[in-house]
Amino acid sequence: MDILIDSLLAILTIYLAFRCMLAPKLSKAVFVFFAFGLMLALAWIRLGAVDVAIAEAAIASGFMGVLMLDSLRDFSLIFSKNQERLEETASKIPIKKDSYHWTTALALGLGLILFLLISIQAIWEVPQGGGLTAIAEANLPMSGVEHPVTAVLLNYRAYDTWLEIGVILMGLLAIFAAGGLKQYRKPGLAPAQDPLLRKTILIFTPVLFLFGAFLLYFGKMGPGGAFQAAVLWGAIGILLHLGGWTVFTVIPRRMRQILVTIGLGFFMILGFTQMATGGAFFEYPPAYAGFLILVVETLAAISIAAALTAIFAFLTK
Amino acid sequence: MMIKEIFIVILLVAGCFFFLAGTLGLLRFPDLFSRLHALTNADNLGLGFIAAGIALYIASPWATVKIFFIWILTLLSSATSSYLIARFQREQEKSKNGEEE
Amino acid sequence: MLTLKHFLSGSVYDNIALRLVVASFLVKNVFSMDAFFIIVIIFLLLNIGLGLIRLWRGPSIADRLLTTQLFGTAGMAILMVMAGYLNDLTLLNVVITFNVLSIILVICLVQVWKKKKGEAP
Amino acid sequence: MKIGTYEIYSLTSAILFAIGLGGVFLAKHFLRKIIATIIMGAGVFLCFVSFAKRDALTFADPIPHALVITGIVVAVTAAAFALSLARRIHKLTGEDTFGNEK
Amino acid sequence: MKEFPTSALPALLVGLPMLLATMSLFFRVKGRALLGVLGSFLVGSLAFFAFIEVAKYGTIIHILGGWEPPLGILLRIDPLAAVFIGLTAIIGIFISLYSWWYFRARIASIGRFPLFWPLWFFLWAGLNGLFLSNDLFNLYVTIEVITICAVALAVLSGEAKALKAGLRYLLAAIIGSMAYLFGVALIYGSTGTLDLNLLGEVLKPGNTKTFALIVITLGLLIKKAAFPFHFWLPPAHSAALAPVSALLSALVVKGAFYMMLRLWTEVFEVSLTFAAGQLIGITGAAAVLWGSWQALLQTNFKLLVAHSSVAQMGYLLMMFPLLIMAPGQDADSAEWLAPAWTAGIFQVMAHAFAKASLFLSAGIVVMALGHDRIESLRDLVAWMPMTAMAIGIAGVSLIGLPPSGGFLAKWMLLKGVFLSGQWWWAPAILAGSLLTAGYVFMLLRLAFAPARVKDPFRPVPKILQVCALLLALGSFLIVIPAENLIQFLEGSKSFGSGIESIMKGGGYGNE
Repeated sequence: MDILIDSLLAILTIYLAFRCMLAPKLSKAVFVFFAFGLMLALAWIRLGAVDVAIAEAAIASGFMGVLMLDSLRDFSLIFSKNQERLEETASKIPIKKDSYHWTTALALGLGLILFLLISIQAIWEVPQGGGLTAIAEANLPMSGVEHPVTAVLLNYRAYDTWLEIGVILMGLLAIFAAGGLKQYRKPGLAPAQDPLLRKTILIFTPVLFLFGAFLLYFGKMGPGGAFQAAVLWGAIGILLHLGGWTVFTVIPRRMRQILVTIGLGFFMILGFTQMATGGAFFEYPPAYAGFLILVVETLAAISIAAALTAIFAFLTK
Repeated sequence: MMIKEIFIVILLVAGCFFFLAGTLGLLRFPDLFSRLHALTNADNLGLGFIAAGIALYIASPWATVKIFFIWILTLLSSATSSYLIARFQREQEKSKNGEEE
Repeated sequence: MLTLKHFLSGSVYDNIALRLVVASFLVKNVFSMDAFFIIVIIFLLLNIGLGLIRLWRGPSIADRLLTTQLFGTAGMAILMVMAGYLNDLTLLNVVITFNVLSIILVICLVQVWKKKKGEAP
Repeated sequence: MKIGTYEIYSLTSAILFAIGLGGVFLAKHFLRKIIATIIMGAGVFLCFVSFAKRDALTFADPIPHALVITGIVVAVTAAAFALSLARRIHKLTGEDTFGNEK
Repeated sequence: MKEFPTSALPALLVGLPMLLATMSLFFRVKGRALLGVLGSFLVGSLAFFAFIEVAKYGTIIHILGGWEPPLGILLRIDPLAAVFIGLTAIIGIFISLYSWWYFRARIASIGRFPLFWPLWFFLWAGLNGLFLSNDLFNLYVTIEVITICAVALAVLSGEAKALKAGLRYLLAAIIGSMAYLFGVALIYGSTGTLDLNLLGEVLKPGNTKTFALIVITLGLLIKKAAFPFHFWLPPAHSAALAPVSALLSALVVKGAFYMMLRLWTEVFEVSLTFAAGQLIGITGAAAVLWGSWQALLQTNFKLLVAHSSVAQMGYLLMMFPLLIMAPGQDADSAEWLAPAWTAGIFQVMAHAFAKASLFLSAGIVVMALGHDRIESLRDLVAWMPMTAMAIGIAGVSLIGLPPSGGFLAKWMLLKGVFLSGQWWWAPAILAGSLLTAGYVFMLLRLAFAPARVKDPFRPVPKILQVCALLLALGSFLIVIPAENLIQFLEGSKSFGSGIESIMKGGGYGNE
């Protein structure tokens, strides 16, 4: 019976991805993409990856959704050449349809189908590798946490996670580089006039914070952890920015810098300290492993949240 | 046991019914405001029924609290969001920029 | 037609008892909660599929956003039923994640898309 | 031939990857190209996690889950960067495709 | 992996640039530049120290977090990695010095260059991480670090042209890394490990592996701008600022090449057929011919140099067919492997030096003239003799005239080609050299030609010219320690190893 759910979900996912690429209008594509994100989150659940599902849910309906909606607005406007000034709301102007000469389309389509068939055959024949479940489980008591995914992320493969926290910081810098730093100082969105809107934002702020903190702490023993919490906390910043409280531009520069770098920096300094005392990079002393992982996760979540807020605040200018 | 299961079944079926009603409303009603009305009401009710059914099925106090929390939050957010969408649409229609594309 | 005689002879009780036995047999062996959950999940998924029509037709951006709200709610319902079906309480955390973030798209639409003509982007 | 959860999702992953790949090359609008890269990434991650499901013992293999979370973060950062570039180009020149240069 | 000495060096080589990048965020413009230059010397000396340690002890490893593979990640610095790290360090120091003066000279015009320093150090950390990595997924993370930093640096000028080129670069790179990751997923699914050393042992030939090899190779070919996928490189490299172009051309594209070399010789040895190598060789030869020809047609200096990068990267690809034995050949007795490897390594080094020098010179020219049209190079010799000399020397190395590093690389490649009997690569190599000579001499002829109209040359700091000249000289100087370097490299497991074709002896599938 399970197979019914799975196949329906798979068909919906594929259909949505396909429609997303073929939608004649950009706005359709974007909204179909949101639905695709939801289906994907359900697929993660079906595959038993609750951590990934939380991350996907947070990203698809949180961060990426907002960025996409915002960009959609941007792309349906027309800017005069070489001027950063809005000319008119171009909702009447159709977005160019993607059209190709039929020979090109046919050749590319055939190539893709060939690639697809080969890849399906390859995937079909993947031998049973066994994975690393057994080793991961055996070392779990020494890792300081009870949830294997958190153990992998923050202990066994902490190096990857460290680089990943770095990647978010680099992404922020990259977005600054693309946009020009000067823009950053412009005023943000107009403050929300609607009292209900303001109230809603203010109600949701503590809810998001508390649930993020819960996920962060719960990551020790179950699905959750730094990244999921970070997206929720980042959503606070995004919400506040949407409501006109430009938190990230208001706080002093030094504070901003500390917020954005503290996750990466603390993780790194912890690693260096361990090396100085004779351990390996990212090796935790077993007695404090659980505590240190929690601290690292908290600081990483703060940094990522700040970076996501900054990305959003910067992009909506 | 059986009585409980019957209750769960009834609650879930009711939830499904309301979801279907909401979706049909979304599809069949002529303009955004009536769609908004149909969808938000029916969906919240449907989610409430399903939540109640599942809470009954799981029967753990912590989960019940969570599910209740989910439902309250949904009520809050969907009420707000339907209000916001409606107001947004009205403003858009007022300024004649409403028709997209 | 039921008469007093039937009640006195007790045959009707037999009959009801028999019915109860049959019903409980059916519930226990043919009807299972898992199968029911799967049917509910599939129903809700099809519901989402129906909603896609509105997503496709539009016509305004608000309609599309409304449809994604429906998807969000139906997705939450599916996740809850799955939590019952898989007996995994951690799925409720996924539901809450969807829940607390569902409002953000609406607020984004309302705040970002309302920028008026001539306003600095 | 047994068809189970793993088989269905691993096939889905291959199809998603192909759709995304086609989309990046064939779609013209920047935003759609970026969405296509995300779909491609979704295919890859689905592939990873479906292997975790297949090789599950008492619990599913945690390594792919962790890798996928890392991968999603990296992919989203790259996508956000691409979005910012695309929007900046649109703002500066009004263009939303690469045009005929390619 | 127990037999190798453990040291903190590999972790420091990634950690230090990362720390410097994070620290530099807290400084303002001038402090960042100062920290950048000092930091580059610091990282450079660390790299030098690592080089010496490797020469002394051989391969050095660092087990991150104390978790052994396959569960954990292992950093490994072997002679091959040490050479790449050392190359990065030398070129990095020169480019840092150059950028300091370059940005000081241009600081008044545009105010966002302070981002150069943190991004460059993040890029450095990524490059070092890539060279040290011994884990398939970690390689993915490091190439993403490199990609994001490289694209961010490429769009630093903020012009629409650079942004467009950058977006195209980014999209191509994302496709490349996703294709790579797809292959990684398949490999993990079929073996349950990500560690390169373990993979080399447990990976069985089969459809899965072949497909994984294909997608990984395709992904890396996109990332290193091999022939059909080179479309993103020339605009991105030519539209960037001068020091950034130098970084991208000299170091970033080498990252994907290094990965490909590692994966082909250490992980996929038993899946490769002779035909696969030939295919890669053909794309390489096509890149050499097409890139050189395009370079000859360009009228802009930077575009010319960027197209020349496509061509020179093609030479690197022509090393791969030589590594794969034809059916019936034995990898142990193949005497062309050493020349082929030497050619590859020296081509990497010579091209890195020469191309960095050329891009830096292009930056000087742009700074002096305000544009980079080639016809304005007239009378360059009189105005900026050092830059003219740098262009000449670097150009000679690109052509492959003795006694340059480029000559050594091309000579060894030719030697390998003839020894292996795959003579059909020789015409492409020679034609590429001739075409290269064409565009280099075109540049030099203009540089020596008297100016018809005196374009106003603005004064350029001498130190910039010195940097470019020293880098150009570097492409000659690498020949001097060539013998020792080869000896040093032979300590690496993969250096000089060949790949036996699976056609031999009925294939490995029976095992």
